[in-house]
Amino acid sequence: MKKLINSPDDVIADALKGVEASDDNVRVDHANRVIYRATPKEAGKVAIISGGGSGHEPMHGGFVGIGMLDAACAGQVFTSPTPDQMLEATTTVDTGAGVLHIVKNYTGDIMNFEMAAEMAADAGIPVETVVVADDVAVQDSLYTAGRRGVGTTVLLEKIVGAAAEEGQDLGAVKVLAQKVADNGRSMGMALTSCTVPSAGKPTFDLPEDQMEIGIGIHGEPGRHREPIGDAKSIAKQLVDPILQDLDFTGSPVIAMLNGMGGTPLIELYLMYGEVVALLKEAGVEISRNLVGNYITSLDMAGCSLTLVKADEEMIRLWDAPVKTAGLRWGL
Amino acid sequence: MKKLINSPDDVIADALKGVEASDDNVRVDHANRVIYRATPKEAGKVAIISGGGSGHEPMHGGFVGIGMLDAACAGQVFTSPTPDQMLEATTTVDTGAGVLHIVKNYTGDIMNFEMAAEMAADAGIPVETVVVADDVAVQDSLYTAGRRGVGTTVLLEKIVGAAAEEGQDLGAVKVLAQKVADNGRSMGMALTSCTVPSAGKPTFDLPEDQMEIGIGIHGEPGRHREPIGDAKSIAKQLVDPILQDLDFTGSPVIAMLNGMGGTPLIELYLMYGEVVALLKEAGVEISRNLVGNYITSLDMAGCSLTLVKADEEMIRLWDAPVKTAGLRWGL
Amino acid sequence: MSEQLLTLDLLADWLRRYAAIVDEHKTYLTELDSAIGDADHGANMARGTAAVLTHVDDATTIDALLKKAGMTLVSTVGGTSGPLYGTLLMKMGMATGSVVELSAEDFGKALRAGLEGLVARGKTELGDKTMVDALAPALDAYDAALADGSDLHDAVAAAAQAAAAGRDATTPMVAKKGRASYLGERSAGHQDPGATSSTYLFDALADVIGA
Amino acid sequence: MSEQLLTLDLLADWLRRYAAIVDEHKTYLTELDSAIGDADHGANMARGTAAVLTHVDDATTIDALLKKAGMTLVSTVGGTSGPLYGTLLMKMGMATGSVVELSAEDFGKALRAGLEGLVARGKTELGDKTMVDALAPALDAYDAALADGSDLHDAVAAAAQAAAAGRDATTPMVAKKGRASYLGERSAGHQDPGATSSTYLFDALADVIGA
Ligand SMILES: Nc1ncnc2c1ncn2[C@@H]1O[C@H](COP(=O)(O)OP(=O)(O)O)[C@@H](O)[C@H]1O
Ligand SMILES: Nc1ncnc2c1ncn2[C@@H]1O[C@H](COP(=O)(O)OP(=O)(O)O)[C@@H](O)[C@H]1O
Ligand SMILES: [Mg+2]
Ligand SMILES: [Mg+2]
Ligand SMILES: [Mg+2]
Ligand SMILES: [Mg+2]
Repeated sequence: MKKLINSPDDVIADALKGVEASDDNVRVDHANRVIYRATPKEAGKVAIISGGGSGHEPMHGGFVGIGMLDAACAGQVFTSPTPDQMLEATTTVDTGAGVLHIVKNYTGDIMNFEMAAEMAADAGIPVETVVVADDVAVQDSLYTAGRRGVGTTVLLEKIVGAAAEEGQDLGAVKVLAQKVADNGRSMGMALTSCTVPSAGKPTFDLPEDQMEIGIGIHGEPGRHREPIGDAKSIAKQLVDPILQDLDFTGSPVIAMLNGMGGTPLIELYLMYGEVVALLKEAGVEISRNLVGNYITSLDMAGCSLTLVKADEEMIRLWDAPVKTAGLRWGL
Repeated sequence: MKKLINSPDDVIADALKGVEASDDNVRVDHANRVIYRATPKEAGKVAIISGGGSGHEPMHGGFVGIGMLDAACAGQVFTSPTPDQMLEATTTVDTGAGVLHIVKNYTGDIMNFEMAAEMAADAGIPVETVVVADDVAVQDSLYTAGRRGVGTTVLLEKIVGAAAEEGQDLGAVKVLAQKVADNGRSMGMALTSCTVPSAGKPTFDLPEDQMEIGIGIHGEPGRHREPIGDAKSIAKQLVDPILQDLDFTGSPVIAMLNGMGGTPLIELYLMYGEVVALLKEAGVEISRNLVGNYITSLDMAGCSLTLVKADEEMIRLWDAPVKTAGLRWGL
Repeated sequence: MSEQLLTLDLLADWLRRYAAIVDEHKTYLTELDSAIGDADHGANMARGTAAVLTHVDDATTIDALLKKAGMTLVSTVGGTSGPLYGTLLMKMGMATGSVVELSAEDFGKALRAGLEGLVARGKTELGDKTMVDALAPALDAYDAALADGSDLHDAVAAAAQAAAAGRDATTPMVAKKGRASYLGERSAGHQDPGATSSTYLFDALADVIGA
Repeated sequence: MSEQLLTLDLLADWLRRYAAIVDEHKTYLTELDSAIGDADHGANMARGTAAVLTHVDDATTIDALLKKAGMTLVSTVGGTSGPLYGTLLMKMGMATGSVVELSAEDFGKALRAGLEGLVARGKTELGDKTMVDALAPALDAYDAALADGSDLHDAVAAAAQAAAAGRDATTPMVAKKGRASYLGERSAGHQDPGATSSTYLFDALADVIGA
């Protein structure tokens, strides 16, 4: 295993030290492993927290700051954080206007956030939850834990963060969050597996000439594997299942071509070019985009495409100022 | 070789399509492979161009935009662009106030930029050149092509870009550029080799338990290899040679902990934590920092540290607004 | 009715032994989770059970022991197994009352309460390829053995055997819950990690009572 | 004085043959560059010489042929070898004048002018482990052969042999120029890629004149 770490057990604690040292937008509670905004939000505004297993950086800690999250809970690598962490974060960030929990649809995340929300409700804090379940690679939702929450999470945190920042109340923020979640779709692929530090070797073996289509963000194997194709055909395998699942024509669309952690930017640009060409053919008009590493899977090589069907209001909120380590504009 | 490409021959052309589609800050001249600002600078301001082999994204194309570069010439992977490209870019961006060429110290880059500068001078365009040669891994400059130009280039492009944006003249911009170049030092290491698309296999073999210390950004083997150490000891191997080469105490310092393209952000944060601890011990005070992928080497796993000894003026220019795909704040 | 009692000390030993077995098999558990999950089940369980160890000496009643162990799992494991194993032990503790020894029957009732809590939290059914596929048959076997007049020793042995059989039966199953479900048909042919770590609960109990 | 002449057609064939040899060996050149450089020399030279091919038919004089070839290399290769090989051919073209055939002696003078341009551009000395270590001995051997009364055929054969020997001699050298110099002592033991591609210039010439 080739990693820049001290020991598998210390990865999260050590990385949080670096986050604290580098990111002016945040302060770090090391005991609880929560990343908070350096300057808390003004009283009366809805607060937003998220969290999940580590290994997906910059998500979520890199999205804490003005215009986006108020706090992010860092779990162990690929392991949902615990209810204690979320309760601590919820209690700390609440300004009286309530707290939105942004949860990705995994059994562990759902259960831990659920327990935290129950405890927060007990403590008298109004909590709403939005669950992101946007991964079209998971087909038969009836026979599975449901679609995984992946790329839409990033775009949702930005849009909903802007709404909270401008003072929308908890009900409105929750409705908006659900709307973004309902209108987001993602699809991913991998050229290589990632290696979980405590496991010490790749989660799955992928021969030199094979790729895995329909992967998530935890090194779960995908839906199937096949020989590595060219960028054009890979782009098609990302675009087609998304467009089959939701009609993206006739509305502005926000697109994200995301790297899984080990993919060089030159390849992401190249893939984005192919994706845009296919979307244009299909009559889909991209209004805003991100190309880069936003929701990663440790050192996995590969990429994912996320489309969110937006409206003018969502685009306005997208364009609103944001100041975090992972996304920044207007400030 | 596992890459998201169509064919090794088309990598640059295809990636430039993605750059054009994704980055509002730029327009792309595909024939000449030059990335220009979408909106040219106002007349009377010094223009700045850079360029080099591709495979280092976001450098340089991702640094074209307000407050940074006016144009970037994209060479083949790891191959300096040609004088034709640089001449075309120089002619196009000149507003009458002259053009600064930012060149990294490699034999090829030096010669190609030199030929372009000769031709531009012939055409009556005042050109100044700054050569970045900051890689302390190259020790005996007398017996080599001199130190390689690496991470300082990124910080220089930002600082000098701000100076040009606020209207400083060519002489002043050149003096400032030289000052940044003189005060920057870098040191890099790799856990894996990169794979050049046209070569189809890793440039060097590195056993599973070995790392390469003192690498550049072209997959050139480093100064020596040794068993992979923990993050603390690797940080020391980056910090020590830099501090031995220049005294960084008593001045504000801008630090960049840079990923080589295949390194997950969680590891870069972790390394930054270790680096900061060592610098603190050594009495070096970091005023500004970047942690992420800024000057990469395709899919190489590893990192580099760059320190620039700054002054109040350099920090002021660092903080000035910048709007590019790779660096953005204040706009 | 069985004469043997499960004492506070014995149950503390049970948790200690469970932690030891998990630690011993953590690489194996992670390997199972690599095939159809995300390669963390061994690390998750080892971290949680190690944290439980730091508290087992403190408890003076069985309910305190089990509730504290459950809460510790919830707050140190995270992921899927944290809330599920945590709920199992917390609900067990809530069912026992503040006692220092339990009859075999009452222990069985506590286990049943724990399992019901776990199933409610996880919304699982038998055959979904989860830890429930080891736990449920184990509890059934335990209850049946006691009803047939077996002593604790034999009931635990029967439970351990049924857990192992249930665990083995997960191999051909197509997962319908948890991370393995994303694989669809590709999840068949792999043993479920959670069913494996659940089986260790009964192995540990058998070890400490000498079954 | 040698009787044979190097015609425009023959020199066009020379460039064609050079392109073919480079293309055939591009993987090898890149492998050599992987060991002590950045793994692009084969791709660089293949791209450049392929571009040269598209123009060789157009030229009606030798100086036009060589200058155009040189400019094409400069504007399509980039890197270190683009300006250097480009300068070599451009300076050769400038030295020949607007002719359609050259004596062996005049060709030698043109080569010498080309080499001087290359050395001036690259600021290299003999022994730096660069293409100059193949080119310089080859030119010396060529001139010496002609001075000794050899014909073109034998002079080119001597040049090719000297180039190969010069190329081989780069292996033990510690590089002082170019990317290989960063390796310090570790550059020793590897043959220089540029010296290798330079040797092909003389192999190609020998091929087309039947030497
Ligand atoms: N809904 C569920 N109910 C009960 N057990 C479940 C459920 N989902 C998953 N599991 C169990 O959890 C195990 C995985 O645990 P673990 O790897 O620690 O969590 P995660 O999947 O969050 O990484 C599976 O092997 C399975 O036995
Ligand atoms: N200063 C120099 N003068 C002459 N030849 C040089 C010089 N520096 C490098 N070379 C030659 O260039 C070759 C490398 O060319 P190439 O790989 O195409 O360029 P780059 O090093 O820019 O990738 C080396 O093998 C060497 O022969
Ligand atoms: Mg997990
Ligand atoms: Mg090169
Ligand atoms: Mg798991
Ligand atoms: Mg090279």
